[in-house]
Amino acid sequence: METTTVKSNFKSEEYFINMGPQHPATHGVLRLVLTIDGEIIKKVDPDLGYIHRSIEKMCERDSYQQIVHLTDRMDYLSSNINNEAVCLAVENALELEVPDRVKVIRTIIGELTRISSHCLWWGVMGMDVGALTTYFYGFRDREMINDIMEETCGARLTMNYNVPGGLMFDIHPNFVPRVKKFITHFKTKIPEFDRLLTNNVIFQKRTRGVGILSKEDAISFGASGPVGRASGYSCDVRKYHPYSALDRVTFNEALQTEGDTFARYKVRIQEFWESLSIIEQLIDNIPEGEHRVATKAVIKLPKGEYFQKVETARGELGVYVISTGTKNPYRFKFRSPGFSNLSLLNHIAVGGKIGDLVATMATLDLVIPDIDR
Amino acid sequence: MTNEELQRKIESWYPDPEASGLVFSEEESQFLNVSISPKDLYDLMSKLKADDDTYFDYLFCLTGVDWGEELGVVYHLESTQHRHQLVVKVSTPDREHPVLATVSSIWKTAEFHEREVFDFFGINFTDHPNMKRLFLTDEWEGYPLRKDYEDEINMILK
Amino acid sequence: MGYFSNIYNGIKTLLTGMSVTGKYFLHSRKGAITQQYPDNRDTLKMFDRFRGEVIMPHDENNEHRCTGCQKCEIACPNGTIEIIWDRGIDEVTGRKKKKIDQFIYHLSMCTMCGLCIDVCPTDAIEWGQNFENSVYDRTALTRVLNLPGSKLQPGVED
Amino acid sequence: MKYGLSIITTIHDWLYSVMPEWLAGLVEMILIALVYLGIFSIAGLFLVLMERRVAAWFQLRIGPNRVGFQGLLQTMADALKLLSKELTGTEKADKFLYNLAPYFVIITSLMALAVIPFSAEFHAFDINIGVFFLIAVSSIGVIGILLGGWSSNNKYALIGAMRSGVQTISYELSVGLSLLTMILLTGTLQLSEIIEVQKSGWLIVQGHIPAVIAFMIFMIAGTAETNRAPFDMVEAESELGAGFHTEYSGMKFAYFFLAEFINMFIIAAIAATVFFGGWLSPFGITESIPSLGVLWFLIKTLLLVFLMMWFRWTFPRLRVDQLLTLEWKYLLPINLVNIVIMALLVWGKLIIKF
Repeated sequence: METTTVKSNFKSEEYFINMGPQHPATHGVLRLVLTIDGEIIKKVDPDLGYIHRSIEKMCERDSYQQIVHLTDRMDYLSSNINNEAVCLAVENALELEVPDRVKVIRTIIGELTRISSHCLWWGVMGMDVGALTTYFYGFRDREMINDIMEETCGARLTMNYNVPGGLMFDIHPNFVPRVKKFITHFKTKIPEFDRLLTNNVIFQKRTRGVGILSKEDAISFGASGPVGRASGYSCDVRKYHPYSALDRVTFNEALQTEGDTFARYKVRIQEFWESLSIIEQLIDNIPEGEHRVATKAVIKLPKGEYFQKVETARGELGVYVISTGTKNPYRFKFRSPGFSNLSLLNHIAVGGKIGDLVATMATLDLVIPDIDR
Repeated sequence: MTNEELQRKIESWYPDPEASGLVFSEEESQFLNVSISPKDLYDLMSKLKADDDTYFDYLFCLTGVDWGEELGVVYHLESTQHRHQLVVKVSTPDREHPVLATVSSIWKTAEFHEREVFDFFGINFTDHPNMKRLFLTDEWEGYPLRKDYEDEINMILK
Repeated sequence: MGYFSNIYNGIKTLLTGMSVTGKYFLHSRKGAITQQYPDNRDTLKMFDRFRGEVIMPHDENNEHRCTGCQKCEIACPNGTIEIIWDRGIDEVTGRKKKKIDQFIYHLSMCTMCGLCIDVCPTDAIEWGQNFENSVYDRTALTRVLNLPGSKLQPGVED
Repeated sequence: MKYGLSIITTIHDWLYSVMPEWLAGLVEMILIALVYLGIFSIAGLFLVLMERRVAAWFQLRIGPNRVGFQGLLQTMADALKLLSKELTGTEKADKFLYNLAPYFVIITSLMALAVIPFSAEFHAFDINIGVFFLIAVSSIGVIGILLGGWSSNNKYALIGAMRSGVQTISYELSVGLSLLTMILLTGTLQLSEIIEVQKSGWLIVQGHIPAVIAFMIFMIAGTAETNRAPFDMVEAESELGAGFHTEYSGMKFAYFFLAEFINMFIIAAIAATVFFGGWLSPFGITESIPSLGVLWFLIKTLLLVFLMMWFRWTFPRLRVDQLLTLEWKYLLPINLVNIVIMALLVWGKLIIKF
């Protein structure tokens, strides 16, 4: 009899905790409703929409040139690649062949964007697991890319450099030397990243075996980008559906098989090298030529449906356009990588601790405007 | 599999294409489009996933579309093994209480995407594990991405 | 022995990490990557293409190049640009023609997409490199770009 | 020579000449308390500034350099700002405990500060159980943290407080045991005598290998005791927002904040006293000028404080279960073995003495 009373005295119950919309680890206005038993997570229920701007609805009212600049505001860390996706979709629909120069420049800038996005991610990843200094080292290198972008595109984050038919203006004369300088600089910094964070015993303990995602689940959840590739799921759009100048470069798809947080981390570090190698292959061979093909002032896509996939820093971005032949699209859908990657958070975070959830979220590399289009 | 092979394969599953509303089309699209009636949607989808020849294990896009008269959903499928792609379209004329079968038990990613479609188009997916608003607040009236949605305060038209 | 090798490796990686930060600590004097912003105001120069705000350059005769064709107004996704125009009498030809009265630019609505400058046929507007755009009153962000009494530069329309 | 001390003696004599003995004793105590309060706040503010500058240099930044010469008055300005801020709190907080908690934290650090020997003369409270007193007092602070977290009526604060309880109870063992290892060498708990013993070589030299191990364990456990990164489970800003002091604002928050830095100072001071000879100069180079003792003590302590800052700005944070694994599976067994080795060394007279 007495043992039962003791037991009832120590009754434990699950409780809810709101992580976000203002929380340092959610990197934006994402709200996670956590069901927690002590420190252990029982359920993660994302609540979205805090910065939803209904870009898809706005696209239905805008012309195709105007849509491009809206995509800057989706996944703002890989804005150039988003721009490229829309431009490619429009160009494919118009059956417009852009000059070689445009293709090469788009690819170089896309890879630079990827590096800069991963730099930010690396800094923030370190910060999420508690190593605050990484943030500044990541930003130092990102700053160089931002300067390159600013000199060529005029903006640091929301470039809007691509237009249907090519590039808004030609690259700046300083572009090539600056990129080369960045490559030599950054090649000495990635090993430093490894020494500071990757090899750190605490970091490895924090990330290895945490948030495991199997290959089957990765496919089923529509994981893409580094998240999918860390589970051994070969899903690089640059390999399977190459666009721009990606068919003329050789690179390895960064693949890991463990599927845990550390594998996702490794994939991104590996992608630093792959992106650098892609840029190196192209930077000396930018063909001469026009930077833009003239399009009509009012672009009308022929009636039909068009789908374009690109690989952003976060994964597979799909642009689905339904046109009825007018100057505005009938339906414009973005399949954003962050949205699918977020949907698997509940699956991989359950059973871990709060600290694990933070580390896992950091490697999912969520950008909230990308989810909340 | 090429598009023709896919078409033949799917046709072989449905001896009576009229009854299940099966229509193939490659016009105005880079993929093979399959239209199906709502009642056969789940059946077709599970076959597409389960069959070893088709094996569409990757649902890479799920789009709700307001076709004017009808409300529809477009599924973009890809097989990670065979690397072939397929588009499945389904639509329902009922604009008041549109109901479709969920595919979230086949592809887990559909769970979130269907909630998004429910949020913006009001299409209810039966047997969905968690059918509630995702982006908008629970008390939001109307479905913003429908063509007939009007909100004079928040929408700026040109 | 795994226990002790774990400890040894752990401490080794920790010390390697400390050597990285320690190196930067020693070079901290010249290694600072941050800018001392208000102090370096005089030397701080933006890149030529930097998109700070839209400006309309005027030459020494107080003449601009804007014909009032309103292409920028149409191209703008946000309604940032409003052109109030008039029909005036051309002094040379004596014919009636369109001329701008006020070129209104709402900086508060501008997303710096550059479509207006891209579309301008006469290069009447361009990017200004000013980046200190904060003001105390929101109305200060609405600007009239053409100076008072300014005219169209001759020869632009030909 | 003993200029500073002579003032104190003069005041002492004067006080006892003008008023009865009990009153003079009381006044003297109050005066000493005020002096220590001053040291406390100045040291706290200076340490905050030091942390910010050191962090900035690690992070390729410059750090606060606007207010006063090289930003020396920056933390003073921050403190003023915090003083003038409104004290907010949750509505359903347990008001009494909520207000009590910061004082718990701050009084324990003040008490611990009292027994720190800054130099041979500058030592307020030299009791014969000095080390024991330090360990005992420094673990009271966690009660303040637990109270603060519990009474805030905030789940993040509660999680932070619970983590703190678990952490302090565990790491208290290692702090105690590693100090105990060194007590074997000195044979006394009195801090002034511990330093006397080190006139024939600092303890970390005297005790060589086990002493170095004890020092490392002490630094790790000490960092954990003060709830600093990589053991900042309690605050863990990327997980819990601000942890146990989420709901505190204004001066109450500043108390927690200052106490954290003073605790860091205390841990470093204990390490400097026990392992590095306190106010003794290296190789006795300034033995003839005892007033430099304070300087040596501060240099040693601040170097150790810098080491703790270096930890903080380099390492990621541990997870809460790994924190306990580290303590119970690594530090504690090593510590126990280390004590035995040290005992054998002392018994076999294998210690190095000059």
